[in-house]
Amino acid sequence: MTEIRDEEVLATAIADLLDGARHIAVGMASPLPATGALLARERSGGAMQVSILGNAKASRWTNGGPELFDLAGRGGIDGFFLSGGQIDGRGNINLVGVGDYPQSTVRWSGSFGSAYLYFVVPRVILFRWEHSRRTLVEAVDFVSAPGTSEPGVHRTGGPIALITNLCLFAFDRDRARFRLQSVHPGHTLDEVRDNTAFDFDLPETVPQTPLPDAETLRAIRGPVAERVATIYPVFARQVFGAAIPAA
Amino acid sequence: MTEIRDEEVLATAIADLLDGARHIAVGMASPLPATGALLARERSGGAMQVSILGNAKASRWTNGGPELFDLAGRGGIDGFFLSGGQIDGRGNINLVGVGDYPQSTVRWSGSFGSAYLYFVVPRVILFRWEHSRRTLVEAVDFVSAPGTSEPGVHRTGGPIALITNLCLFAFDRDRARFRLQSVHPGHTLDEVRDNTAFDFDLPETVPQTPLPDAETLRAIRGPVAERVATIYPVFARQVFGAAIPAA
Amino acid sequence: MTTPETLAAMIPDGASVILPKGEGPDAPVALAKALIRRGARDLHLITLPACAAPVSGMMVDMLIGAGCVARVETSGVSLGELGPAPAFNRAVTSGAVTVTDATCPALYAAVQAGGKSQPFATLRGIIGSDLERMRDDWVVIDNPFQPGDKVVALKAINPDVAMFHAPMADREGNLWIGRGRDLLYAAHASKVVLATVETVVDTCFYDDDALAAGVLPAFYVSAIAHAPGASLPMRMDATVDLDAVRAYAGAARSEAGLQDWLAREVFAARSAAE
Amino acid sequence: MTTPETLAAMIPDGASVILPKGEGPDAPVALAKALIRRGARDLHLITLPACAAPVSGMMVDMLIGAGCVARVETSGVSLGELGPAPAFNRAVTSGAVTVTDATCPALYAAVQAGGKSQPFATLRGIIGSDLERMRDDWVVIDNPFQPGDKVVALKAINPDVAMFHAPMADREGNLWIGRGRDLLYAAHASKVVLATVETVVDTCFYDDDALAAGVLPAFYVSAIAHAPGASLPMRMDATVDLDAVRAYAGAARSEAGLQDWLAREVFAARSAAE
Repeated sequence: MTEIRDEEVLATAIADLLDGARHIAVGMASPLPATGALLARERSGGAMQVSILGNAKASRWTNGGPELFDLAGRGGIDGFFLSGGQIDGRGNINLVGVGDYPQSTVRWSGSFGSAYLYFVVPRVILFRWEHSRRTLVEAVDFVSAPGTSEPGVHRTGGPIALITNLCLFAFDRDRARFRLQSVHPGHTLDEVRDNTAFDFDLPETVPQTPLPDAETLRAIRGPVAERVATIYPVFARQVFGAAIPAA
Repeated sequence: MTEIRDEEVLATAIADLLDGARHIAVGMASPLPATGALLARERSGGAMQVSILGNAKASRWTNGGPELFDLAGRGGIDGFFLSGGQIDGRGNINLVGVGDYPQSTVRWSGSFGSAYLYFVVPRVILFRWEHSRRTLVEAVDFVSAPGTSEPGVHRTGGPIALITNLCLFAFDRDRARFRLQSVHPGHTLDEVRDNTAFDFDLPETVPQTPLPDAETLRAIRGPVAERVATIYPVFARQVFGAAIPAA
Repeated sequence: MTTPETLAAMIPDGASVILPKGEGPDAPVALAKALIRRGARDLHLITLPACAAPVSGMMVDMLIGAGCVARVETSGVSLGELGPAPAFNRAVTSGAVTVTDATCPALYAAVQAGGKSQPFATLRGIIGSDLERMRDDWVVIDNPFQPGDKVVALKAINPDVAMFHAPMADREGNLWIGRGRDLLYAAHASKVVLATVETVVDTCFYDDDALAAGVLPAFYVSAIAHAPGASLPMRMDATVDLDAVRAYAGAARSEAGLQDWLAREVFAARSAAE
Repeated sequence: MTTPETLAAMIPDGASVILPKGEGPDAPVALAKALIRRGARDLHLITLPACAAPVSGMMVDMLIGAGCVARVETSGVSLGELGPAPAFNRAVTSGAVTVTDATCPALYAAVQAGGKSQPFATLRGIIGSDLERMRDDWVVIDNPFQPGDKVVALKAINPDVAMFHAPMADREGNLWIGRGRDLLYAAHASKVVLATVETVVDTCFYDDDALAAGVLPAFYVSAIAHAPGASLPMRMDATVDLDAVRAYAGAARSEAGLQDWLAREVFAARSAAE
């Protein structure tokens, strides 16, 4: 077996978080979350529905763009991925920009469905590859979607975890705080501390993010890679290399 | 030219009321209103859209049952027909039943779309073949839809006329009263008076409902009859007889 | 794939059940008959928005006549061009069945709000009608953007069960419903979705862009029975065997006639087929 | 049938214009270029709900770069996998364009309310975000059926113009949009509906039940231009000439580069074609 890549470790962590879900949605241009979701689907024996947004061939919607949100509102989407130009220690995410809104000094694309899906999807996984004090901030400059809500606000969903290139955090909704769950192979707690601007909880000993076992690796490099290649060919060739036939 | 039938007179009166409309909807099982609407369409050179509800082949909806109501709400349906087990002198209609609701002594089928379309379709034509004190009452037992509304209630539509087997009334929205406009050939003002339980206004002289001219008759008996026959074959054979080929 | 009897067993007594209007061949007549045979009780029928075509009206009427129904929320029940629905009218005037009168766009709006999991929908119109006065799940509120402008808030509807007949299922359990999008609204709003289908094909509708536009995806559908003719006496070309409906209407004019009809057409017919 | 130039002439300065998200080949690029050539000003763009695919993002970006736009209401503008939309980001940070930030389901709900002519829609979520705090056309109200249960009321959106590219028109002017139902929502809500189409067929879509399910009826459509390739650089099979978008993105990194690109790809290209 060849060397295990970071992407394979993270995809496995994601699949673990999605175990038992019925229907996962993955946003546009999210190849690594999609890989994790498709691995979870493979493990479910195909019972899990994975809808890749922005790709008509990988989704089954027949009622236009509102359908994802309508279904999610009814509790029909168990897992989703969100990111943020900034993510803070209370789980707030900012997809809009840096500085004084509306005249941001840096402008990002926008909040997309976050301000709704974060409220109603039970397992939202925050995914932000770049782990730095620029991205993981003490308090976001603009709240696209809040990590937690006041009583009286309908809230059946929210973040369960934050995955970066360095580590995996779990989110504690009652305390509105992250707790470090594991550090990825090749990285250290100090690295995580140095690059995180928000305060977070620590377990007594910090485990390493588990490596995929042989069966998982076979699934990732076999049927999952094949499916990923039909949706994200560039990413698939990068990660799975020769295993993927040219399109 | 053969004898002019009552149905042809009424269809002509209906078409006159719909002159200049862009889109007319006709409810289920309404062959005579449909004939009038299709005559109006013929006169428009085909520019007018006529949607026959309950008949997939004669309507163009692609967003399910709500589409008619959505379009009507936006002012996109200019004309519609309503009826009533009871209709009163203020233009209120009752499609529910006689007696003390909910335990009516006589129950009808229900209010259908009346409680909305009556509010938003500018030209609603009330059509009730049976002209009697049982049907044209002083006050309805149950208001499925009111003839007029209080200020502050969004109301862009309402009744413009009431057509029966005896006569044509116009409706005055400001005064919430009917005014006799014409009596059909072969009938008299006394007949109308004797059979109407509500009070109505009278012109100084009561004209006869106009007979269709030759061109109108040609249209009715030609292209209109042909179209009606595809939707209401029994009615068409009854009214237009041998002119209509057997289905 | 299963049978109408199995689908009927999935609908508990007391369930709220939403039914299509039956302009096309979507009325689940065979499933209604299976419900009668299993002795269903206290159903709360919701018509989307009316069952006033000959076959859909007959389906509601026989369920009422068989004693399966406690309540009907509807904008209209009749046999369409064949006249009133006899058992419905009797049950409403006697008080045996409670009718909650609605108007078509209000039912659509409340079901669409249910499908979106929003707590209520708003609608113009209705105000000043006795429909509005009789209901506590419709209330008049102010448009928050224009005080004094009244609008009706309609509590969302989420039926326990949607049941209907569809033209086709594919090998993945997707249903092709074509332009019959009311079925999609009913399915989106309901907790359990049960369908009989005329045909099962060994393809996937999504492989054909034209077919894909008319699909209700499999993940909304709880169970499917392959039951050709399950919307009879409406045929798949939307024509109706009106004589069959006339025979029903004639029988149902009296309580005894209706019971005879049920014994013959619902109970005995099934035994003979077995 | 007419031309993109004629359609562009039907969109007045200051109009609110709703645009599709461009996941399929529905972004009306040729029409946007015609708007730039006619020197449109002060447009209020509304993306349904985002223009964040390479081609739809590029279309919005070039309209902004050409000075046609005063305001953008959106849940997201970017070039998708090719990164940020350069002119959009510049215009927002400089204040040259006002951005009204939204979230996808809120835009859908407000446009669907517009299509139903209801004064507002309601939506869960949003509460506690800065999106909600920044807008006076979104207000938090009580669910009238459960006091204390908060819900956001969103003012309905009725754009002046919907513009998009569709695969086919038939001889009656019906448009086939397949599963692309966002186009239908945009059309239902808008006062004027302008479409470019790839193909015109000499049949009627309603004669084929499969095609009929994916139609936007002619009576919603104000004008159609037969303009093959009008969604390029997205092709009708939904693949994208990413090099063309990369070339745009590279040029648009500077104001001067963008103006050169417009001169070459929008103004000169048209002159050459004439």
